[in-house]
Amino acid sequence: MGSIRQRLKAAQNRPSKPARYSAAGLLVRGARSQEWPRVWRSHDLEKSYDVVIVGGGVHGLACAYYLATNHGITNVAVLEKAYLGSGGSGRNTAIVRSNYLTAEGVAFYDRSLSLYNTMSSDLNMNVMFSERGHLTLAHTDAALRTMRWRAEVNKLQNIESTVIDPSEVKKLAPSLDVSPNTRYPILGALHHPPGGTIRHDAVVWGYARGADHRGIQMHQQTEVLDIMVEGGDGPDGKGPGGKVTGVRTNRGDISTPIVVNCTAGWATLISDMAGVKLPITTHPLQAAVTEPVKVFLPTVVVSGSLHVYVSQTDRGELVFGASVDPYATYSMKGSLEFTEELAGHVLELMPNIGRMRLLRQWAGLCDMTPDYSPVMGFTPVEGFLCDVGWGTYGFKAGPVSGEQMAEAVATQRTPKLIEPFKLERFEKGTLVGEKGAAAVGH
Amino acid sequence: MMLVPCPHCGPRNSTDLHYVGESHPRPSVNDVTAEEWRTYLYMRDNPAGLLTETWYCRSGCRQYFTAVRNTATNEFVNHPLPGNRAGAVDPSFHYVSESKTGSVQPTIEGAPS
Amino acid sequence: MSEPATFASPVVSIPDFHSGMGIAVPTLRDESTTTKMLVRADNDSAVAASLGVSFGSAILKGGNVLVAATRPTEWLALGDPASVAAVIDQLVAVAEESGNPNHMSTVDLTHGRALFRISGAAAAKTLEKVCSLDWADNMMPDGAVASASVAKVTCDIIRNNQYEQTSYLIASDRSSAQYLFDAIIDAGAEFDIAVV
Amino acid sequence: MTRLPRQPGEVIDRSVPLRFTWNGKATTGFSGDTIASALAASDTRIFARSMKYHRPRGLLTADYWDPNGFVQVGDDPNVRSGHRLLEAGMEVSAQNVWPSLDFDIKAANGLVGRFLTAGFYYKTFMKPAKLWPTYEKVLARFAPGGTIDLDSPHRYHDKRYAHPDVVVAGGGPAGMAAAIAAASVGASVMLVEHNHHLGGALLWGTDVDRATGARLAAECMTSENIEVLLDSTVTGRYEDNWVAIVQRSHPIAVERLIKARAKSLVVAPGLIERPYVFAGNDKPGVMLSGAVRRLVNMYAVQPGSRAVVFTANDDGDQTARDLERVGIEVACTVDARRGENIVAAEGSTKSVESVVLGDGSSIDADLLITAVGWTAPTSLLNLAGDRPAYDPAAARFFSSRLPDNILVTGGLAGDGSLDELIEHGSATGNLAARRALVVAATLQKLTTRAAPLAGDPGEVPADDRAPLGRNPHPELHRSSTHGIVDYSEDVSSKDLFAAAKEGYDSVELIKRFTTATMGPAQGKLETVNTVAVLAEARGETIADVGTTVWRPPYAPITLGALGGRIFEPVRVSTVQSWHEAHNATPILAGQWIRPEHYGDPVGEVRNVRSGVGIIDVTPLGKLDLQGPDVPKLLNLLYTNKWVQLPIGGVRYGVMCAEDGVVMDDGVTARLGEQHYLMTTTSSGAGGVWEWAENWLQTAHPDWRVHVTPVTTAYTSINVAGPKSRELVSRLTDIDLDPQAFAYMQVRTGTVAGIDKCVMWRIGFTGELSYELHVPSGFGLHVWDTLMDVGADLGVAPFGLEAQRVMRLEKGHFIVGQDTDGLTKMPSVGMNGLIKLDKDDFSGKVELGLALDHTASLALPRLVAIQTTDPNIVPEEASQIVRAGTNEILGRITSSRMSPTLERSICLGQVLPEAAEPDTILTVVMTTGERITAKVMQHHAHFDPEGDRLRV
Repeated sequence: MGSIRQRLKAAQNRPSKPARYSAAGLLVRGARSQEWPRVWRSHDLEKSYDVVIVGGGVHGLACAYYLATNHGITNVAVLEKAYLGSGGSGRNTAIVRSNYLTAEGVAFYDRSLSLYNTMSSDLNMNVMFSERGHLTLAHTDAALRTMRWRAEVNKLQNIESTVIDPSEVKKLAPSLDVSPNTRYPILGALHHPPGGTIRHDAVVWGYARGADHRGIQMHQQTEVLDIMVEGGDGPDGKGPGGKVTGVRTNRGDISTPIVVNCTAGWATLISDMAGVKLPITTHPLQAAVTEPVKVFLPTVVVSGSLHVYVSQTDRGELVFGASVDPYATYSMKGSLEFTEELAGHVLELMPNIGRMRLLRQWAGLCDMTPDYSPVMGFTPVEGFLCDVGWGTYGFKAGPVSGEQMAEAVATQRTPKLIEPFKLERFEKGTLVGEKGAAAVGH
Repeated sequence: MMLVPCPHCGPRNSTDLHYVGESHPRPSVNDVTAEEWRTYLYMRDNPAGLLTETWYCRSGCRQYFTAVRNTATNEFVNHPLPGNRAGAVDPSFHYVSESKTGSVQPTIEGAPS
Repeated sequence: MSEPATFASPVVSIPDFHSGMGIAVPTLRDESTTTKMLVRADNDSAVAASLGVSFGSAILKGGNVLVAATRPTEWLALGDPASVAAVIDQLVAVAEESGNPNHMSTVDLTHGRALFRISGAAAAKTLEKVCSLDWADNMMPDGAVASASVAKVTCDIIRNNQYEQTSYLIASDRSSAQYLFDAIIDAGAEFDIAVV
Repeated sequence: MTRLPRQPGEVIDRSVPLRFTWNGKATTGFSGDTIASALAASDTRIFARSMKYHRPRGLLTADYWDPNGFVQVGDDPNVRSGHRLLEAGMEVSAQNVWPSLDFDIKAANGLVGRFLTAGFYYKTFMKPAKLWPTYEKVLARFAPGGTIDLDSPHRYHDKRYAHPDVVVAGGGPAGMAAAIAAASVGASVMLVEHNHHLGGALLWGTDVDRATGARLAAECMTSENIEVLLDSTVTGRYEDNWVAIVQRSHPIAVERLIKARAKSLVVAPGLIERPYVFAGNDKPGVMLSGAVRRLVNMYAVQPGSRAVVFTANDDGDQTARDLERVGIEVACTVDARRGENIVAAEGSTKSVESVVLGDGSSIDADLLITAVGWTAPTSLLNLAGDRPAYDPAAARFFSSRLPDNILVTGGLAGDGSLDELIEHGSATGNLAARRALVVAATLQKLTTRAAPLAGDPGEVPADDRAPLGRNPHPELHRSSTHGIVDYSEDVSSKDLFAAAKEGYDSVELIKRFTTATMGPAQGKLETVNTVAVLAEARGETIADVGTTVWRPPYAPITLGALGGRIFEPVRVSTVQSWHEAHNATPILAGQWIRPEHYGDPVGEVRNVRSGVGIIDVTPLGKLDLQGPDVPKLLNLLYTNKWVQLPIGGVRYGVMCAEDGVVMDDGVTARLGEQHYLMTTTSSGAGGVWEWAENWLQTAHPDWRVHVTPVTTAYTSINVAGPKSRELVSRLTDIDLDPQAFAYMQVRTGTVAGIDKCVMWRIGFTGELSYELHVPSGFGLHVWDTLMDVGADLGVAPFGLEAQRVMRLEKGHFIVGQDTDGLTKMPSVGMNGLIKLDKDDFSGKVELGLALDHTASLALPRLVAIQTTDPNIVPEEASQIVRAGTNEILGRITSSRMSPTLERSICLGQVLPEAAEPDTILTVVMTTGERITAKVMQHHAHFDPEGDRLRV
């Protein structure tokens, strides 16, 4: 451990002079027809790094960014097999909130939300955080009870979260049918004013730009083929008891003492390379968007019973999501039945928008765990850390996960905020209770 | 919509079935350690390749069966067997899914092919 | 005491609608009062052999009992009470004779299932609006038995032509019967479905 | 523009004029017109304004994909005016204009366009942070698109399934030939044409083209094996050729979704003409050759008076000939094949006035037509995993790898004369059919219920088609000037250059950063030019850059069509009609509709406690279990022991999942030597059945047990209250003497004249009660009889709410309410029911670990709780905290005012430290107020000894 920490401390910091984004900058450059500098640079792969982060999505990039900003560790490579943000980071429905069910969950996501709140100025990139409020509808007494449970837990942690009645729901989202005679009557909702949406790609680019300015290298089109581990119990010296020595990629080998796995749906494929078993299965999560119409839905609406969530972008498109596909697969082909169920359920909620047209559907891969909570921190292989198991919550947790994982890497200790999410909990049988609220999704 | 080869009904739409998940032999409950038991309960192989898994033909014959599917292509590679027995990969398995006849591998766009 | 008890059908309301009653018009009939006896036995048992029909097919037994193999190890016998009872008695005798009566059991589902009959040239066209099965003659020939979702209710379906006319029997859980009846009528409205 | 004299290929019916309004102004068109052609014929030149700069826009393609042709029709937003047929009385208006089409305030954006580069919003509006919501509202004003009318009725939509041998996507010459060829070898074919007529490009072609098209179309329409679907689109091709077809014109539904399991899919959508990028390319009057030929030949509309034609292919040449034929002056034909070029369209913002050519000369014209090549709409192929490859010689993409069940023909496959295209289509249809018949035979062979297959399905036929050639075509994407690349999104080639230089230099990144190709046409017009400009910026070729992935649907589909007729099954008991007639307040419980109460739940409780009440508990899950090994199964499913249950006995049990979490509970009765009846919770009925089958089929296939769900075979009626014995005794032959029929026993017999009833003595309510399970066909009769014969006893129905109150008085937990997804069995206070000395049962290992002293200490406990102030009822889910802090110790899971005890009663989950009897708890009310409450000795608030049950 000592050697790792010393190396991390000795990490060089290579600041660069970034061009600040601002209205004035737009005017000046516009007037002079001057170009903006590259948002991030490309590099040759070096022989060794202090830290290698696998996965160039929000989690990996945030981890890199906070390693540099909070801990001065910059000899870091982020390896991305496609382009930055090509996985779940660019495929999610960009909803953020902190109204979780468990105290652990609330504390964690609240930190994430506060990082999102100041992100535009922190990263000097407008991530267009739209704090438009978040409604989780209840169609049954049981769901209403769960909403109240969440609200009460939230209130005790000073999170704005209240259960409201159908007439208040109608005021916040006039397009919803709150009449009592529908198949799924809206009996009330959990209202979470701080929740909202954000421009997911901007979060990716903002972290990448910030990391680049601080000397961290992002390598796109760089696929990890193997992780070198010595001294472990398993075949080839991998597995528990082993120690990470390097990474093999399609662009060459790298030696490194620390590998952080931030690969969401591909998490087990990467952890298999180190000989670490995970309680994760990969399921696609599909989403869809309609053609734009003039804005009529001012808030985020979620219905757990109907497995749907919807928000309207500033461009006027409705963005929809649902629950993960029923069977494990790495295929992201998407399905017709997803759009059928989705449309049927949306029309139960908003019967008057049948004329809107679905424009595009897509899928991302989710890393589902048995308790709908992540697997974070150290593993039985020294130097191999995980930030995975996010399921459908990964985007919301991006900033705080990066921050906490960076702290874990830098201090070689598990930060308190992620203590409940350690891999060991599965062996001990102490699962996190977020499962209680899992049925209500986003 | 994927066609799933039910050993009793024949090919069925995947929405007719319920996916149970990865098949693992259940340890003997009387001499298992906590660690072994929880590995059985929670840990998964989750390969991007051949996966032995259990399905339940919910809208059809209501039978459980064990199939082997390539999770990268969603191709079934043998005639599933009833119950929890898994058959070996059968190269002569003649099935109607297209992945059998084409060599289409899923990739993420923008990734090196 | 109230009125003498009569079997109450699960279909309590028949929607008021106009029907053209043309020759190609599909017809829907509520046959829920039919006696429905479920027989369970191993596939390799003497009972199964005596039933003479395996999963996916139906045959007529004893002249007027339709025996449909609705699942591996499961058969549904449909008919009038006496005829069904006769068939069951005969099976019980076969089971006892085989020396392994434990291999057979029966459950009376007369009250547990609704039974509809949809007939006519456009019956399949109506059903393809509510069910994903392939209704082509080679895929669902006369005597074929399938289980499938019909308007999201899992049903046993038997192709059982009558008078050389295409006809299907649909058995569902009793509690969903009214919903299912309405859903089929709505699907068939396009073809002027008639309730008979 | 005005209407030309009658054209030989026109599809309008001049004898049927149709009146409609355009922005409120009365206008007229003809039957057969599209909205766009009718508007164009009535001199409309500006159809819309662009999204960002609000520049006036006119028709570009005059078809479905026209990015400038979006209009609002009544309450229908984003209608494709180039596609939608005109109807009498339509109220058509322009979208995205304020205050009007001709005078648009937001057009001022155009003046500051140089500052509003793509993605500008990422770089500004950050400070002051407080103002971002205001900025956001302003940005939202620029949202394009029409308006949703929230009072618009929900229209009738429909769906159907289909199982054709061959689906042909596209009714042009190759598609029609494919359909005819497939049908001729006996395949069933669905021919799907996006437009309103079969024929594709032949419709606006030469006399020979039209004659050939008409002949093929007639053959398709009359073939018995071909179902022709017009104004319909194959919107997606999903796994195993699950093909989605949207039928836009259908007599019974606004839109109908067809889900077809195609054995072969023939993809023949033709090609989509591509715009050219140059300065002024979005001025009204700049049109693609296809637009002009459609307008002139199909709709007899004069698109301008003096034209410049920039052509790189036969279509451009033919356009010039068409114009000359109808007397429109062609001022100049600029031929790209001779190296000629155009560099700018000049004029006012509202119209082209002149065209600047590559040599610097300028020609006056009000119409500039470009014919620079095509985009191959490979969307359906992408969905099958294809990665189209770019052929620079032909200047377009071609498919590279496809599964056998997809075949490509027509322009997507290559070029050729009309005869060659038809021949290729024919060969494709034939191959598709032969392959389909192999798949059909395979399906038939594999499907158990199907007719036996004579012979073997055979091998999938190899592709024996002679391939189409590829005509050389110049690569024309951008001139030397910058212009619009994505019309819908207002993205220019300059924006793309800037974005690429800034580092958004892969096709996916540039798409995300600039939003190019993200608009309603989803790249049909824009993708190739976007890729070309990016390649240029990177100094690479189009092949190097590659293309973006087309995502479904191929064309947008309404939510109504996707939702279809919504199937939401509901379940009711036989007694439901009685409940409705007696003013029961319904409650939805899963699929079940049940009576919550009949007006006075408190009165209902009192009536049961003091007299007798009846409740319809039909949804209670019931499983018939038969066979010699039933006790083994019960031992496995429940945590307690079942081997010695006598005939006539009833026992309670809890089921746990393998992780020890409580999943269901209920009672099981032994009716006979090998015959048992199990009850489950209402919501657990399906799950427990599948759980039992799972164990039997996968773990113990040798056990002889038959499980049959009989939930609705019985109408279940619980008769509860001190007078229940009196009531039931009046209509049964079963001996109700407490010695003969004790608590937790079962009997079968006659009730109200109905044979084969099952009756057991249990007591969820805590009162003497008999639960009757009556064959459902007679359920209403028995219910009526109970009400009749019990009138003098004061019998009254009670609903779910009264039952909930009474079970809470008795401290019975409800799975899923008082337990949650992590509640292991030791938490519910029933450790006595966990029998670890059994050989095996579900959850045994985890429960063994949980019962271990240290582990069990950490588990929360379910306890009965009473508030200090008996009049305060904390809401369910109120939190229990450590006094003076916000540290959560537990929560109230159930609470009610008890009419029997006349005080508030609760159940709650608390940590072990707060679970001891008499512990004083702090409960946080939902108002924030903190109250105190006490942990009780027993779960039961009322009659903890159960004396009332056993009388």
